[in-house]
Amino acid sequence: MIEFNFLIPIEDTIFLFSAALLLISAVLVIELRSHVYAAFFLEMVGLANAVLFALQGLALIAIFQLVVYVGATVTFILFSVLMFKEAKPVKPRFKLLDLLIGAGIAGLLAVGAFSIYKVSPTAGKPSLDVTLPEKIVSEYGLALFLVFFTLLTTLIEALVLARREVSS
Amino acid sequence: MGLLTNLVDHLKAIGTGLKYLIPRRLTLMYPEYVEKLPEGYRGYLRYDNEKCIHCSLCARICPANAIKMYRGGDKKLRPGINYTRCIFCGFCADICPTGALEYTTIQDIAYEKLEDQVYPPEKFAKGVPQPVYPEKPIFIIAKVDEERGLKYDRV
Amino acid sequence: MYDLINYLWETGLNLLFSPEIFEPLVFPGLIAAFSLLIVVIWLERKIAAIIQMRYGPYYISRHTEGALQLVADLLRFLFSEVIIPKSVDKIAYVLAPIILFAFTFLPIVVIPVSKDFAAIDHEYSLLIALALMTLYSSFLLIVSWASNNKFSFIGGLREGFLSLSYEIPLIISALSAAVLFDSFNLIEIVEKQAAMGWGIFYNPLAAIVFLVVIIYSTSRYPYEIAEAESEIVIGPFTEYTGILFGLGMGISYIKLYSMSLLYAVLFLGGWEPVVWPLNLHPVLPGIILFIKAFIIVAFSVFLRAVYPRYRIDQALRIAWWKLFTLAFLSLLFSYGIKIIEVMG
Amino acid sequence: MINPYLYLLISSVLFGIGVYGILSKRNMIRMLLSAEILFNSALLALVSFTSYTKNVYGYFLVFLAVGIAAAEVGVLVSLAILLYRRRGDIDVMEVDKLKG
Repeated sequence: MIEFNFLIPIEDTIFLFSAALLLISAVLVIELRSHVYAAFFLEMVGLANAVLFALQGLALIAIFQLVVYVGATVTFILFSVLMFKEAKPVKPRFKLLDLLIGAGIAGLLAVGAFSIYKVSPTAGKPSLDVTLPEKIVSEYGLALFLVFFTLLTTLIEALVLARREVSS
Repeated sequence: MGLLTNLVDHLKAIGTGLKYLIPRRLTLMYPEYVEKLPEGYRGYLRYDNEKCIHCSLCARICPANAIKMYRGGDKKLRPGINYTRCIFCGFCADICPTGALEYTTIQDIAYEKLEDQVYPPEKFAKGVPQPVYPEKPIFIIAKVDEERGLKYDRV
Repeated sequence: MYDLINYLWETGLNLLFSPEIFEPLVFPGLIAAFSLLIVVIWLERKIAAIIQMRYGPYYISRHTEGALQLVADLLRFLFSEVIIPKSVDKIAYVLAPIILFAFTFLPIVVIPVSKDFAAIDHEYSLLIALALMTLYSSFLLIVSWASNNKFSFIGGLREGFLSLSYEIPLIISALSAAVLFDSFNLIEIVEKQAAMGWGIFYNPLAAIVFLVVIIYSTSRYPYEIAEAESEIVIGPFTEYTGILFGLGMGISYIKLYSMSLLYAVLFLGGWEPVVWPLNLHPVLPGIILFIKAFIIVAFSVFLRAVYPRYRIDQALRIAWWKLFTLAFLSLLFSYGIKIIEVMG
Repeated sequence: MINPYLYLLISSVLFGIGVYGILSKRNMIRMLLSAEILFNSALLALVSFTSYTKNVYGYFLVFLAVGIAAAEVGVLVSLAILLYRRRGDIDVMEVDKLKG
């Protein structure tokens, strides 16, 4: 094994890259005309988000996000969107107000987060990642069961809804 | 228990596949090996100009309209054949009252152009076209075998 | 001057043989995968031909029964023109198969070759491999949509249906192996198997389910529904030509290869047993892993000659009723074994 | 080590984008996608807080959130499919005309 001495800080590069991917894909999700592309870029949002989770040291959450959210949920959305016809072109509305509202909320959140959050870099990775599986099974078994139950019931609900034939 | 019998069935299918994994090929490697066809095979037709009595029965019986009668220089009707239409049913050879039309066992002939396959009476009478092989082929005969179904023997 | 060359040579060699470079690029990564691709596609055609009493590929390199057929095919793919039809979505049409190929390839990087030789040695490496495998279907959907062709679209929708149903048994049966060996780390799982015995003997149910899911998800024969040749040409890759089509044809085989590697690690004892000539270098045990994976791959392609194709509703019913329940049962089975171990 | 505040900043910007999307679009699918962006931003904030405080409860919250979101998406998409089947259109401004 040899040690790599990177000239560029690798972690910062990954962070910048995935943050840029996240924000650009989010804008594309909203602004692209094609629904399929929008769903695809939602997948990119989920992917970049998972990378950001992993960067913060929460590998298990990142994997869970990748499997459940990106792998299953967004694929399901993409799959369903493929079945719709392409949207007919709508005439552009006046959207500056919405833009201002969005920007205002974002600013408020950022300022609020800044005031709550005492900016002091923490050192080291969280060590609780190792104990998590045991803790889930031992202490939060009921919650886990409830999540599975909810998932299953909503899945069945979704299937029933989608299967129902149009009566008229 | 349906699941268990299902599994057994799948295993049986895979076992059958494994059993056939020993090479016992039926395919003929064609240009190197050529099958010698048995008597009575309905291949390309041989036309005998001398025996023909110009009755045009062959053209009438032909179900694919492959045979057409041409009036030659001697004002007599003679058959010509179009092999793009011929279905090699052999009706013409069967109905021919004098045996001027006969089957041959030749069947593997390649043409460059579609027009080459039309045989007016003069060309038809010249004889059957012969197949061309890239090298000298090994002739073999197909035989029915009790175990394998089909077997090839060298001539 | 000589010193400089020597230094560069040594660092270069070190860099090449460091796991981070060697594993994705050479073995079991790109080069090994490509050579396996060439051998396996030839083997698939040859096995199907032999079972159906034919010859199969023969005329290119007659002395080796046409083993170089796929090299010739690959050359033809490389040099034939890539035609981009007018009606396709050009960016997605060109980029999606390439990205799909890259994503199909990624899980191999996580899979360790031996105890001291892994590109990524993470405590959740099994889960990372599974998570990367689940990304396959959405890119395939994009590929099928971008072609703007009836057949590729139907193929993509079929793959979507199948992927929603095979992912759950895949993850659960892999997790039951993780429960059995009490670890998510692939290296640790193999170490435990070296001590206890192979996973397939402890939990045959999970092994069977995982094997069926491998065949299911890489569209090998009884489940060759997404690229059913006789119904929808070649599924999502109908509109593709040239090297892009070559990529598309290889993708399912690469996926088969990566899943087979995972199967060998989880259930067939990975690179164990490490005998004499193999312990000289940490890469060498990978040969055993490769052989085990190759057997799985060869078995999967052999099924082409055995089975006809399921209809999509039959395949979905199998996935949701049988595989799903069997996967859950295998998870319970693993927990049972753990309980017996703790008690005894 | 990246300043943890950066993650929150990204999350806020993402939330703003999501709000803009949900306000400006009238297509149901597009609104659903915007809502998913909102969900992603909330998740990112939750994760960065968890990573900062190293509190194990944050983990469970994130797990539950991802799981429930997956379920919710299933229901919403099938509602959209149902709507599409009935009306041949997925414009939310037209839904109030739905009868029967």
